[in-house]
Amino acid sequence: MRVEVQEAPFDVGAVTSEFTSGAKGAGAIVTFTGVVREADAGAMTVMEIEHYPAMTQKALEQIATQAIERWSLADALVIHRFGRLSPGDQIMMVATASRHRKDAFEAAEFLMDYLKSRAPFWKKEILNDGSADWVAAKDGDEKALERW
Amino acid sequence: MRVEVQEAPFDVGAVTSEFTSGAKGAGAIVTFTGVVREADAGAMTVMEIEHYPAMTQKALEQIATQAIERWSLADALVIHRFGRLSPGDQIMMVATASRHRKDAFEAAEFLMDYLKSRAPFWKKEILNDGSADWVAAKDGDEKALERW
Amino acid sequence: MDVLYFAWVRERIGLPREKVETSANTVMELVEELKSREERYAAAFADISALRVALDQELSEFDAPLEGVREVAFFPPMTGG
Amino acid sequence: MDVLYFAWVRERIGLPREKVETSANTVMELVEELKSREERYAAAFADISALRVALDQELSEFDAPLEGVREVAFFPPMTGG
Repeated sequence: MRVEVQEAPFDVGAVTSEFTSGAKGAGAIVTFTGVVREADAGAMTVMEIEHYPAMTQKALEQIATQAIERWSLADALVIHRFGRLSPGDQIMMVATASRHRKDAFEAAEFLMDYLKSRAPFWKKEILNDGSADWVAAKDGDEKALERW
Repeated sequence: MRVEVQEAPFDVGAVTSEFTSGAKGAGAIVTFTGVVREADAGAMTVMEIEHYPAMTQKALEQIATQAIERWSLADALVIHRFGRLSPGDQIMMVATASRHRKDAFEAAEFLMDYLKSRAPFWKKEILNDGSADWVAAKDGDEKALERW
Repeated sequence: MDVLYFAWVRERIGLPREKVETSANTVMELVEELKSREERYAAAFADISALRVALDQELSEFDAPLEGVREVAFFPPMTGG
Repeated sequence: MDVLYFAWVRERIGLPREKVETSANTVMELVEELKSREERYAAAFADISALRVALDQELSEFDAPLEGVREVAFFPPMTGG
């Protein structure tokens, strides 16, 4: 299991490559990478991500451990950035490795659903006109947790 | 869209990296990589993958086009190998890019379900004792298609 | 007409492809013609439910007409991915 | 007890953390104490349903007891991923 909370960019190719070759006995590897998009309303110049350092690592490790146990994963990985990002920047990724494809897909979706609503990160969009808004949690994100 | 049918290995890290940075406007990238596992019964030395060259490229392009249209993907990729592979070798991968995570996950699972039962590949496992068996299609693989 | 065989169908019949002169109207009629030829064909086509057919590289059905078709392929259910 | 604020809660109250001396038995009692201090606290805690609380870095509830707790954090619903 690998959990990284960092300000620096990560290399999605190198991480995927290392994770895939390291997951012994796995037949299925799923990765998800999140990329900062332009804000829905207006052009965004910067996305600021705040987090709760003492809690973040612990919360992510709990989520990853749950996923590994529930789906008998060969391995799981979570990387999440904080600080100032721009549209097009890679913000986070998860990876899961299992014997069969269904488990790898389900575990990756579970990790994403939990990261969205249970990991202590908060996003702020700073628009071109200088205005700034905290991204509101979506009802759908909370609902997504109900299926697990 | 990129569809490759090839005997040579592919570099999952390089492909993921290129796909991710090339998918403009996407907020969510999902990849799936399939790895040759040991046979369930007995130790496998080689997996031989046969395919139908005149049909394979066409079938994969149809499947990828369907996925792109149905989930409004920013991009989709399919790589599938044929020939002789060993346990631990990467056999195939798909990648999908969309605005939101749900579409990228669903489209990747759809591509995998179709590849399993609709792309003209056949796997043969050659075991340590010299015996060889064609891998049988699973009922579950055919059923998996019903949800789409 | 080119007839192609893959995986264990190819192994049972003993060749990957052949030219077939036929007046069969449907895939099923072609299958019956082939089965009547030799034991190895009869063995390969013994259980049609275990086979799939593609006409000109498109998956099709055993009751499909052969008119205009240039390439017929027989094979077991696919196991890609 | 350390009390931490994140995102717009931090902005509304105007500081990221502070030491609070309190005899509050539950999170809700602590919230009422803070609200009675100053308008900026009252504004930040006006709608509790829009807030989340963590006790010693674990998500918790507003009716949870504070006994033995060293760090309380208030913040809006998370928006990770």
